[in-house]
Amino acid sequence: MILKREKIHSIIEGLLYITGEDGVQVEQIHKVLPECTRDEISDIVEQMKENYQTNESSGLMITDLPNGYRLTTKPFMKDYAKQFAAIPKTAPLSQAALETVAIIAYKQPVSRIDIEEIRGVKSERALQTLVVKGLIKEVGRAEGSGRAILYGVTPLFLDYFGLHDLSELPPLTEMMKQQNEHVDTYDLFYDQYKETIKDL
Amino acid sequence: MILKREKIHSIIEGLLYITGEDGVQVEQIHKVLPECTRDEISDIVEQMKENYQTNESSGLMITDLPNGYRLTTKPFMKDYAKQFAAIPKTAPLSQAALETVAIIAYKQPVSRIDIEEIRGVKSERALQTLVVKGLIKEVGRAEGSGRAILYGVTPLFLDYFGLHDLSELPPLTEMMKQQNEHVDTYDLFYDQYKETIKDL
Amino acid sequence: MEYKVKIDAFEGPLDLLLHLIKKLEIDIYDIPVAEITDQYLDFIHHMQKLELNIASEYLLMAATLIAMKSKMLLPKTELQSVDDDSYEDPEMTREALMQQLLDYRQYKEAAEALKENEQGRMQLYAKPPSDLTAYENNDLTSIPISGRATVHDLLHAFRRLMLKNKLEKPLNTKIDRQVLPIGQQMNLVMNKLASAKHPLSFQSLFSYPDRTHLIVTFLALLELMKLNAIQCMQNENFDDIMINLGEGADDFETGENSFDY
Repeated sequence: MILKREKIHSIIEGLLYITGEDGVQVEQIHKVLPECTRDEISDIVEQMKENYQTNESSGLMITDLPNGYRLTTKPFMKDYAKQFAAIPKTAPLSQAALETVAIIAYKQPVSRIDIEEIRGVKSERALQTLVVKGLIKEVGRAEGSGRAILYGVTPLFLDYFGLHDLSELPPLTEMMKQQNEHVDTYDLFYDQYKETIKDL
Repeated sequence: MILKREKIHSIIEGLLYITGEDGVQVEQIHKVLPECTRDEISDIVEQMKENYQTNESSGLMITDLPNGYRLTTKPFMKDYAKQFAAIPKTAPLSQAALETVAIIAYKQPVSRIDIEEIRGVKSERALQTLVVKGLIKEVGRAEGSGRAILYGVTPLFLDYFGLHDLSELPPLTEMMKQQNEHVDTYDLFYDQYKETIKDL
Repeated sequence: MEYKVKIDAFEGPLDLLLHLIKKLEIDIYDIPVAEITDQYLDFIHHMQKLELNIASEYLLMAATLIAMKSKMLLPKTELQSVDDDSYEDPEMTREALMQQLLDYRQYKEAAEALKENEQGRMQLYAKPPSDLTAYENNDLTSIPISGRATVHDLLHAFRRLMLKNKLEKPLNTKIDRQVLPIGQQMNLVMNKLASAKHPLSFQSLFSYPDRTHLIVTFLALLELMKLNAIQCMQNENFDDIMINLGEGADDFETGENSFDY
């Protein structure tokens, strides 16, 4: 049986509604609609995403999840939606937790000692917070006598920061290069400046 | 009306979505959109109802509640919802089962009534699932007339969650400390909440 | 240099150094050790004068900087011979510090990018998932090995539950009567209402931002309502509740210890 495109739209919308906050995996949609390939499903959802986005009468939008999608309210809705939310948002992460999780995301698997070396401060509490929030987890033990715990990020990390997968993290080396360029321009000015001073 | 009609549509749609199965009262919408009278709101929702109903690409519809409205899936979605629910879960325990077993692990021995009080919803099915899976078992009966069944976790629970013994359960104190950091309006309830945790 | 910034605004000595480097417009690739050391110590010193708690990491960095600065001030000939193990080339230390600062800076910037993501994500709301347990028809006895829930899932579930609960649980808490007796608080409310001679808003009675105080005041209001000493009115849902003296107000005994809880 071949379903009409409209019907497929409506079924996916229904599933997005049912799953709400949890979101729905492409794989799950495929199980419910075996006549559509995973690629067709992704195409249709991208189309629906576009429709929601451009429809000014709609307060909803589709956001990405690792391997899936979730129906949420549009950002402008936050002031209206907040008071009705059944699951309150938790407080944003502290600067310490953000720095720690950033290091883990880029350097995983990584031990507490490695993290503390980079940050230059104790990071035990930040690590605990991140474990409790489910953003990082123990992924193994280091070789050697200490057998230090190694940490890595969880799928919830991606969800929390609205990333499809880890490749969406801004590349660090790029950032380094940018910094170098920036400093170089600065240096150039500085050298000229020194020249000027010398000439005086 | 200062807001455009599309904007009002979108805000109401957002509210209908966020409140889900509970639905939203006309009065609540009016509170959020004081520039619209209750009659104007009802008119707009009737219009939206019509739009959903005639839109074949949508799996959703608006139904009436006493003094309010609720967004639900269209009747045809029932079959697909069933199919979706029948998909074996990648995470084998449902959120309901996880919450229930968490309460039992921290609070055992504990009765169904106690669990339902904490969760705020019926938990019979979740308990049944957990008993069948062998993660919890009857560990005794409460004193008093009711002689309610008391539940506790099994050795399989420890095995399943990769614990040596119950003392390895993550301490709840760290979690509470974090929540203490949140400066929110519910602080008034925090003490009571802490009491609950202490008793666990 | 001004010291408007407190030390707890920094994530550690590296963060503080980056701040000073930016502020003094120093080239991070060519850090003037003497200058940065002076500025760093100056900052720490001021913080100490303000009796702020300085974590040991900051003092350790101060020591490193001082050691580096003093070695650099010494003429090369007076330095110990290079094959002495305890000798540390100050240039090497400076190089290492620079590398550490660069490393830290890139993660600090990554953290800032993540913070933006977090803020964006926090603006989006979704409904709780619908309950489909009635439709679930799995083989309940089987527990798949792959994709098992973890202790973290367990803790996460519990935490979510408690957050939800926090919104829904009725007020019910133990009050230490030594701290703030309810009777006293009831008198206070009655006196406020009597002297105001007009209804007061519910919120205005909770002006004191102390948790115990809030709870005791709330319990006092409940008790007064029960005694008909006050009346509560609310015109519409979500409107502020207005509180006025009730029919039983005249019978209300205003002795300090009329109510012993």
